[in-house]
Amino acid sequence: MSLGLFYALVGGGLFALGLAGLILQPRLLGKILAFNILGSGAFLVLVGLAQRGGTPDPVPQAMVLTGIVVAVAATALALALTRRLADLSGAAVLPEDDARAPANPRGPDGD
Amino acid sequence: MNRWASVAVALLCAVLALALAWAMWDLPPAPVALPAQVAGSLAISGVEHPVTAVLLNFRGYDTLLEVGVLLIALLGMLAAGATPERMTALPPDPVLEGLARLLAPLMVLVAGYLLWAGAFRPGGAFQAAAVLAAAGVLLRLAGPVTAWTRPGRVLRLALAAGFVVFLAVAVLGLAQGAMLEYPRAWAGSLILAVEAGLTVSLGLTLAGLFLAGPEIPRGGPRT
Amino acid sequence: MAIESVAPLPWLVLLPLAWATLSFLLGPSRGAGIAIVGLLLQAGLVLLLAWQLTTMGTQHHAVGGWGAPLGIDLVADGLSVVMLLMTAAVALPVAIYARAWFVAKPAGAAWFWPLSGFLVAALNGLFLSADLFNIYVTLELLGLAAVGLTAATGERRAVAAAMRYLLATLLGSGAYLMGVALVYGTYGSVSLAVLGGLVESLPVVMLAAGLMVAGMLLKTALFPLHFWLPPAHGGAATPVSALLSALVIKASFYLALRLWFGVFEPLAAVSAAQVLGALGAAAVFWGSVQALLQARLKMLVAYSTVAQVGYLFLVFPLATGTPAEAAAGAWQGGVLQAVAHALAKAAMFAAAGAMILGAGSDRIDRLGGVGARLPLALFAFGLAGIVLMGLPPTGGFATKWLLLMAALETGQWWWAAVLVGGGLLAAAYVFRVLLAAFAPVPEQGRVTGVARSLEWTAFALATAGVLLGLFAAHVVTLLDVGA
Amino acid sequence: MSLSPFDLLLAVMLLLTAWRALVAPDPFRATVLFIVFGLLMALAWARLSAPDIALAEAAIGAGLTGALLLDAVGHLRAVRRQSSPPGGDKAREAAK
Repeated sequence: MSLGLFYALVGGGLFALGLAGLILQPRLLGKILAFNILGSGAFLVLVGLAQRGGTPDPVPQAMVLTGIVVAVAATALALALTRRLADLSGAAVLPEDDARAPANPRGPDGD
Repeated sequence: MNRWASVAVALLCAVLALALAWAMWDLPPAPVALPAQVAGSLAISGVEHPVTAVLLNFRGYDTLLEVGVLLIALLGMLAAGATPERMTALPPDPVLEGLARLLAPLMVLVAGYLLWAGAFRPGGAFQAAAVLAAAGVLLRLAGPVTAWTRPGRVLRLALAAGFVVFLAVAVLGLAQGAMLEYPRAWAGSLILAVEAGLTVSLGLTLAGLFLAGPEIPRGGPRT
Repeated sequence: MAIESVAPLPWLVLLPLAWATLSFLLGPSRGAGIAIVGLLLQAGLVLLLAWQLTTMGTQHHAVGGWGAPLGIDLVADGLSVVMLLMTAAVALPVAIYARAWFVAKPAGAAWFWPLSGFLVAALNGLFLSADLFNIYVTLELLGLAAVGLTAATGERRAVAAAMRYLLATLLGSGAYLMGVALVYGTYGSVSLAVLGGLVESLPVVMLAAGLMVAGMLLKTALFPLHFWLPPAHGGAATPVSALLSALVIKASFYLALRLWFGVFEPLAAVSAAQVLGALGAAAVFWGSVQALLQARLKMLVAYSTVAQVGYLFLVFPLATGTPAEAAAGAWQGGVLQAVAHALAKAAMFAAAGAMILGAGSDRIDRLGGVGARLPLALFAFGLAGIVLMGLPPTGGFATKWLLLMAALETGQWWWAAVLVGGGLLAAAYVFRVLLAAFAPVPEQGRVTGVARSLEWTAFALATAGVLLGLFAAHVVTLLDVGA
Repeated sequence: MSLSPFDLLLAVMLLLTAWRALVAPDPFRATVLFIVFGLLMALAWARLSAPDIALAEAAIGAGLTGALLLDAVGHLRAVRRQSSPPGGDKAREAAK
């Protein structure tokens, strides 16, 4: 097995792990970590699979650099919203019972 | 979510991981070989380092939009609003402050080096900006820099400068025939100009992601 | 400069980026004027592009002069241009509306203009891009701008809605990115043009297509992945609600359509298309019933979006593996539905905002007296409702007619039942609002007047939704360019 | 470059830290584990002959994201301490 393919497989595992975390983690901070792990998994697949033949490929490498910056931007926004939510409601989970989301078929605000 | 639903989700994710592994196993070589094309056009790209060439020339358009993503993340944070009355300077910490005052200029120097090195070896605007941002975060933690909710005119200009330079270069390219098309002779200098602008603005924006929040709690609850 | 030398494709991205940056430099709450000027210019550019398309066919622009697969290509075919027209037609009136809205209700005004400029740039960029990774970047730009706008009022409800929206949109683009990674690994390119000749039915490509389409379903809020939409669209400032419901969800729908009937066509399975159609049908009924049950006006309108998204997905069973003529009709009907809903829903949110402002409450049972005091806003709401019901001669009728014909031609009568039933339910929730608004003023309440431009822009958008029915043939002709 | 025992170890560590960061009950611990994960990712990038990404991952992925996360954890703790007295306005609002 080539080095590239090996890390691509690890990336697949991280992606699945992040996906499970994003859905199952009730805490917002946990969801944000899970999103970052999911993203790292996709990045590893992008570079690893492209380099499975052994030659470094600058194109996916540049794409991952772009992706890392996008991920940190999204993380910062998510954390700012989490803090704002905690300031307003005193809790770092989504209000009402939809911390169980995203399987919850009904939005909140049914009042 | 109840226990069974959680187990089902976990199982489905495990199946996904296995499916990914199975699908990636034993693929034939890709029919398009971009590394060769990158190498072929590297000489006329204006830089010697292939990743920088892709990032700022071949796929510079991605990078332009990505700088936009950073800027709107900051705008979104400002828009969601940090409660203004929390916006005070941190109590000074003499040890940390001394360290920060020593380290910050050093970090700016490192950022400059990374920026310059990016043209021919690993490094470039993003790495340099990250180091600049780290300096900003350090200064924030140490006390001298205060958090901000509403950036003033000068700060706004500095935040947008990199994006404005990049946009201007994109428009300039239209005169050559295509958006972001660099004139051959000027490609190297234009890319360096874009990168310099980006380093300052991205560094500030990345630091801003940190500074735009409410103040950092230190030592128990505040009023 | 001669008009032929203006290249609309790059300017459609650069122009909104420029006014967004400019309004950011001007400072908080500034920039309405340049935004409106920018959107006017944008409308001109799109019309120019539409003209170029009808006379010269599909338009290309190789960014950086490199050309795919090394560089990124912008391509405008019929579908892209119809989406661009939709964006311009909605964004300009909403900008005029927003300018008056934020005078009356400043909450969320501070960074509205730069954020919406980036939002429009992301939409245009997405509709024009012919590169899977570049599309990922535009998706993130769009998603984060939309989330920032949602959270901008700073209220607990809005911030919670924005957070849920952010997680959904990040999960959607994460799945999409994984798909891009698999595609690049398999073929060594992310250019749609290059991939078009290469894609075949490999397990890895099936997985990539599944992840990308699933990500787009989440972003389009197709039932049962719609949980994030009603609080976000119902809780944001009203001009933002209009932009989100009319345009942002259409971007991911467009991408699903582009992928399914474009590069991934060799793998499109009839069974998967039937599942999408079934989810669409469920969305129509679930969303409509929820809309009927809502106590708040904006939540009703938001649930109506959940229902209307359902119709969009009827395209998949009607145009996958069906005879070419029926498939073409279904495809046209689906795209027209995206446009008709964009105009009508922007009108409906705009009208609802004016009515809420006048009544001083967003509870439907407190709307009494609105009919007498704000007749134009209520009329706009009713007109938009008629478009959503699909009555002739509106744009809604044209889309339902095309979809209905396709359903009957392909012998899939059950989708026809969804179209008719959904129309009746839409009528029910629209009449519920109209009845409430014609009720007398409640004891303590009184309805105040609102800025005229709030009512007029709502009316203009609703009228455009009606007129779309009369000009449907032109839109369909445009849509066929390069298809 | 071919697969070495180091790669196997790195892969196991990556998956393990990611897993532990996701299941850790304490947010601070989860964040520290995530920063370790980011540094391990930087090593993986170096192994994949991607020094640019390794630099960016260490500086941005682990460094800046880590700082942001730690900052948020501290803030959330302070908020919880502030709103913990029973019957506080915020607690009541949250329970609504």
